[in-house]
Amino acid sequence: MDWLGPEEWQAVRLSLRVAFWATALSLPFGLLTAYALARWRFPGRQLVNGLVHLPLILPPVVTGYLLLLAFGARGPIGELLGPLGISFAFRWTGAALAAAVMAFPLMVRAIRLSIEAVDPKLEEAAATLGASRLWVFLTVTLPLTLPGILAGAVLAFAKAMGEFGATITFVANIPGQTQTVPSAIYAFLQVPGGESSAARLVIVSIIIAMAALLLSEWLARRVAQRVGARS
Amino acid sequence: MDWLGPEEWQAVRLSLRVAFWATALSLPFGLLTAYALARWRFPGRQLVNGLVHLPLILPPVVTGYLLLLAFGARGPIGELLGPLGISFAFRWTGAALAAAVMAFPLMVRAIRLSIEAVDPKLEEAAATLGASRLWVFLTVTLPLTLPGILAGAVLAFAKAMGEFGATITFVANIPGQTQTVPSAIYAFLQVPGGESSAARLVIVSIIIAMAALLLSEWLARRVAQRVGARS
Amino acid sequence: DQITVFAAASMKNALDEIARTFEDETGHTTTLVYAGTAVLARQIEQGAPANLLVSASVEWMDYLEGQNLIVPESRVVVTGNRMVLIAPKDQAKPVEFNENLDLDGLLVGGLLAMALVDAVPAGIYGKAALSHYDLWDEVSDRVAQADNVRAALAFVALDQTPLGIVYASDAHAEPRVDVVARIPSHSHAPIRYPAALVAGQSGSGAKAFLDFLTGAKASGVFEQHGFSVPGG
Amino acid sequence: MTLKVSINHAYDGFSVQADFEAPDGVTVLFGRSGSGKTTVINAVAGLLRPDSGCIEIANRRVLDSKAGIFVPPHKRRIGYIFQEGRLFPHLTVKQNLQYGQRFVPSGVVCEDLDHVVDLLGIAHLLERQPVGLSGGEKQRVAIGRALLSGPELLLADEPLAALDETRKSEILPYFERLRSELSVPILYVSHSAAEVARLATTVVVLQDGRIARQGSAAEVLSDPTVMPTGVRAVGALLAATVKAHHADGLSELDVGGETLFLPKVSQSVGQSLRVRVPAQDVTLALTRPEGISALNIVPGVISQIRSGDGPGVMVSLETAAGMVLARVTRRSAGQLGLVEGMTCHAVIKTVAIAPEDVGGPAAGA
Amino acid sequence: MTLKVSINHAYDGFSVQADFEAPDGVTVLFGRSGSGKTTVINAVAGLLRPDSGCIEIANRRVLDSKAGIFVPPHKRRIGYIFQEGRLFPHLTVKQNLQYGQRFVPSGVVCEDLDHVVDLLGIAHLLERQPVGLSGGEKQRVAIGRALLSGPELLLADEPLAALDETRKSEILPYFERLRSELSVPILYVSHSAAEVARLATTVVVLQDGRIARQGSAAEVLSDPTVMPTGVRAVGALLAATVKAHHADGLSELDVGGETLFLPKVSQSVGQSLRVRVPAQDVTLALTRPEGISALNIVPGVISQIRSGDGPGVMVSLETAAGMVLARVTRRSAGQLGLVEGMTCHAVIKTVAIAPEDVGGPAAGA
Ligand SMILES: Nc1ncnc2c1ncn2[C@@H]1O[C@H](COP(=O)(O)OP(=O)(O)OP(=O)(O)O)[C@@H](O)[C@H]1O
Ligand SMILES: Nc1ncnc2c1ncn2[C@@H]1O[C@H](COP(=O)(O)OP(=O)(O)OP(=O)(O)O)[C@@H](O)[C@H]1O
Ligand code: MOO
Ligand SMILES: [Mg+2]
Ligand SMILES: [Mg+2]
Repeated sequence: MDWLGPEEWQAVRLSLRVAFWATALSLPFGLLTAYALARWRFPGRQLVNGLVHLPLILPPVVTGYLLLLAFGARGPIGELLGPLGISFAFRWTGAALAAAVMAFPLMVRAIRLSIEAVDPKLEEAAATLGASRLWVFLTVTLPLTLPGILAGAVLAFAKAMGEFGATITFVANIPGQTQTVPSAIYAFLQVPGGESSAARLVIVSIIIAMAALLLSEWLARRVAQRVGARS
Repeated sequence: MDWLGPEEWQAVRLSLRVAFWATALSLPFGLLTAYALARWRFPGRQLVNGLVHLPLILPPVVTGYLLLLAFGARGPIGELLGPLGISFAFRWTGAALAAAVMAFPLMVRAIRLSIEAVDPKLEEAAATLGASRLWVFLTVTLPLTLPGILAGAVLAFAKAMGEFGATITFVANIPGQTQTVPSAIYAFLQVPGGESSAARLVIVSIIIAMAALLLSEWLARRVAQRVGARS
Repeated sequence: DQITVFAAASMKNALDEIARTFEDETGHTTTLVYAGTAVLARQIEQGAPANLLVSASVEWMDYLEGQNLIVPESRVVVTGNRMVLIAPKDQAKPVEFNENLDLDGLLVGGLLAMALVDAVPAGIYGKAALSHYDLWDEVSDRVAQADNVRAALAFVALDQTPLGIVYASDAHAEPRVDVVARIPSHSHAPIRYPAALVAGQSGSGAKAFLDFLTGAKASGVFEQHGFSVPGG
Repeated sequence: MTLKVSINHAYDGFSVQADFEAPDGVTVLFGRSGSGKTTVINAVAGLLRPDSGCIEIANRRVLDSKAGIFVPPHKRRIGYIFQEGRLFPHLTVKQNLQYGQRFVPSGVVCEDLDHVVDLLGIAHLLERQPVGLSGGEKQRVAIGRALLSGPELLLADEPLAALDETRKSEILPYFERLRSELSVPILYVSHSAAEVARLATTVVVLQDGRIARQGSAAEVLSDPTVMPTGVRAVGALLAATVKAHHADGLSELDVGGETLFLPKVSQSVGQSLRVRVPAQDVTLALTRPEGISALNIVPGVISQIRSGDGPGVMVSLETAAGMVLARVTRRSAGQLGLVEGMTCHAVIKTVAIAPEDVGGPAAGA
Repeated sequence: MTLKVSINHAYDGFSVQADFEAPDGVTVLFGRSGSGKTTVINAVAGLLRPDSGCIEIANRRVLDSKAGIFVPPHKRRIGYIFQEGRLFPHLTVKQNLQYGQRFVPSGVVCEDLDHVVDLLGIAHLLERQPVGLSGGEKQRVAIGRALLSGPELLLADEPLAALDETRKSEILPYFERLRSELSVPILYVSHSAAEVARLATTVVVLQDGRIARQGSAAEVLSDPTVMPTGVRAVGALLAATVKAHHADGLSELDVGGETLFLPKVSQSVGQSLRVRVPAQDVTLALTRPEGISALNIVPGVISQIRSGDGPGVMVSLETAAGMVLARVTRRSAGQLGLVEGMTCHAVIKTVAIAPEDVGGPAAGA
């Protein structure tokens, strides 16, 4: 398609990469958090629950600013990870981190609900067959939760594709590195005559997100069929 | 508390009002949409599903811009509603509309999942007792969905409290009318040294959103108890 | 060299053009990063990989200088701007912007679009000008404040508000608005866009770009985009 | 006719084609698992829209595929008792009971809550939530809920199947009371001969989606060729009247002039009841046996001897008490030289008659 | 001893205090609903941590509240068959069966998949998902799954309760085969006398959370005072050997020298089996009745006459076939002048012995 310039294509590719990794890497944490919130009763549970929801509650700019303070090159966590070769500051990894944090509450919510729907009796049955808690989780809870995980992941992906406020505040808007589609749209909207360029990018993001959504609904239905609704 | 100035208090009150009405007024539509997506098979269902998710996918600024185009004083819907005395442009009602739109996907997701969890056999039973579809919905589906509705509502409320990009793009920032807490925070962050004022407002929004979250978890647990999990 | 320039978002059109010319002439490559000045300043404070900052705000540049985050000697003003009062195209006749301005009459119940009046430079200048002519108190509760001056422009361009106060450069580029008054520049602090090398990141390329920005070619481009050379 | 059904419905690989009319009283749809009972009853309820057909409830046409009529379930004025109760978990027992009341068309005289609560013995449960109820209690509430919706027809799909024996015998009497004390006709799905014996006015036997037989309970139960649950369920259904209750715990019944002793029955003297005598519990003797513990010995004439595939033959004996069936081994029949027309005695062990085989007065029987 | 249990556990308003040892073979935990059976078996499985107590499985101490030992379920080496199957819906039947295999400690010789599949007759189901299986098929897969996890003890909590009669008689033989063909001991919860009769080596009777009785199946079944499901379930358990199968569909059994004819049994000639003769199906006669259709007439001496509250008395008859119980009315007993020490004849109707009362060879019995 020649109606997107090379820089715009770059933004699309980057957004996809950012959203993919944001989703993929936050999934294990999302699962763990959702499982803990759904199944464990520990002191501070409500605190964790609240923390997870924070990025939903706060204006994205604030989240981005807090990320900048914590994970920036001069931030405490940034300085800790720096020597390990892990750097988020002003790199696409940082955009992924910002997107992951912003999408985290959505992911956890969706997964948590589907974990709560898994019958603990099946988990008990697995235990009597010799499966340790971890195995039970991996072989019973996890597969039965798959539709919810899928839903959570695609929600997170969609959110990650659209995230802007936290990303630009945390890692700026560096073409080819941190300029995602939403930041590109933002940049276009900042200049006169940029609306049509912005509109083209908007359409691209809609197409991608819709495709992800449809794919996930289809996958969820297939999984649900295989797993057998209400069996 | 004297550590918030009168204008900040005003923003807090306004944010609460905006979030409350955004949640309350979008709830019926959220319910209807969730029910339709969960229970009806109609052509264009995936389209509706996609549309509902749009505000999640698009950068908020874009959503705000589109709202401005549609509901602004010169927009097609705005011109339609104007004569009826309904105006969103630059009024707190517009802030509520923007917040509602942005929160809508979260609300619908949560409610839809809990509707899908209601056993259709109970709905059948109600029909054999003489209840029309509407009555079945009101007396069986709805009460059994209550925990999910609560969850959806509080999620929407939290999101509405934090919404900024779409709101300011749509209805700007008019102190006392459309200056919500997030726009106030944003304004503080634009000037050097504004961080501490911003931080105070951030803390206030966290407290409010957390309270809402805890309240909803507590309510959901009570409802779930009354309704009897897995009965 | 590879030069990363952090620049105020509202300068995108002009700077993109200048950077292209610069690249063609020197063989350096530039990466332009646009965002609100506040965001950029904070990021530089956190070690952003910027060689150069072009700010829309004198205040933020002062702040960075105070933190020793820029090279003070390199600080220059690259261009300037004026404030204008605008209206949707063909809806208002030109007026004089002074203490006799009948804002009420012009607004006919509508709102005045501006950038955030206490936070964003364009808003701060505009508010200063209104105050200067004792017009501020009269309209203060009828100002629709956008998060950036572009959004304020959009309100007027989309005919949502009958009036707006924006930079001349913005009005210049937006065909859907008319300038109904130029705001006398003495009514507010001078509008300047300071640029400086970022401390510890200043290569020769960055220095060259900074020089280029103050050069005649750049001034021409700025002027084409409605910016006005300081003092001019 | 209370109910006229004539439907066709095809699933993947299974089709139901049922055509029957049900008079007042209790009509039992009888058939083994998978024979299509639920399909039929759901079509009557309107929960399933059959491919084609015609259904009339109390002279109202609720389905007519040709005329394009399909009355939705909530307008059919039925009460449906499901196998699993399906109580509303968010309502108390009382609210569950009252659920259908608000939908009763005005002008319809409907059962009274207190009366139904009394009838079903659930007064002590009214304020409880369904979650804590036992299976039997749940079913009683479900019955009450269906009754109170003012139905013109009660449907019940194996309402006792999920219950254990004790609970079953707890609930069965309530259905008997419905039959005798209320005027609502009932369509009752079951695969239990005991339930048919106690409840049925009419039995409709379904086999592989087709109606195999329709008739009175006594006719169907005594016919080994249609009994869906096998030959062990075949038995005679005798109409009896209570003559006396004795101090030793026995009740004396009059069955067509013959006397039958049973463990104490719940009916009072003078009341009529029906007793199912399973064929396998009847021993035949050529002469009246003496010195034997069985109290009930009824003479009769062999009217038919049918043999099936197994080691047994089914002997029908015309007695004063009515037709009595005895299932004996082919070997015995040979040894005793049983032939049609021969006179012999049916020996019925008093304690072998299970309580679930002794039912309330047979309406219309 | 395969299993030693000694636990205390208190719920709100109900407490269980159970103390028993189970030898090899099948131990049936017998008791009515709510007596605490599930509580005990869950404690053995480790799904419930009782307030206090001590449990040993195959000489491994899996619970010792004093020593603070609590081995979690997955390390107890048990196989648990639940009432509702609890198959994993996302796995095929084969994957369900294999689920536990990977957790079998190395070195443990474990059942072979093919053998178990054969034993349970589920070869044709292997590739299917559990959703489409019938209740009986589900339970067979659940049994196989438990077996293949290499358990040192099989637990089963009313594995047949959710099934109808036909399915029940389909599954029972598989448990018998487990008992006779495999060496795994079984703890089996039930409230059905027929299941006890067919399966139990040892019976532990639970009443209100306490052990009311422990003994062999024959002892417990013949004791009306502990039979949790009431007097109608009481009966004698006879150990028999197949003598011949006859062409007319009858099998001839030798029971301590006496001959018993039953509808054809599945065991082959020479094999031993047990037959439950329900007391209510036995008629007593003072002299050997002639000209009667019952084929089985066993003489014996009355060893005991017990009367309960009802109209019946329980008569124990010492016969060559073993102790036979007859439940007759008090009136008959009086009329016949039955007293202890008297000789009389038990008349057992051939067809009255239900198939579910005829079981495989009694291990250890
Ligand atoms: N929705 C369906 N899709 C396909 N086949 C179906 C469906 N519902 C029922 N069947 C098939 O139709 C046949 C009759 O089912 P139905 O439920 O009416 O039987 P039933 O007599 O009620 O059986 P049961 O005693 O087990 O409840 C069965 O073979 C069943 O598998
Ligand atoms: N989690 C619990 N909390 C409180 N009471 C319980 C709990 N589980 C069981 N009980 C009570 O303990 C008693 C014994 O229950 P248990 O499930 O062990 O009985 P059971 O013999 O298995 O009964 P059934 O035959 O109905 O399965 C019952 O009265 C029951 O109500
Ligand atoms: O370019 Mo600005 O920082 O929006 O005035
Ligand atoms: Mg059915
Ligand atoms: Mg139990």
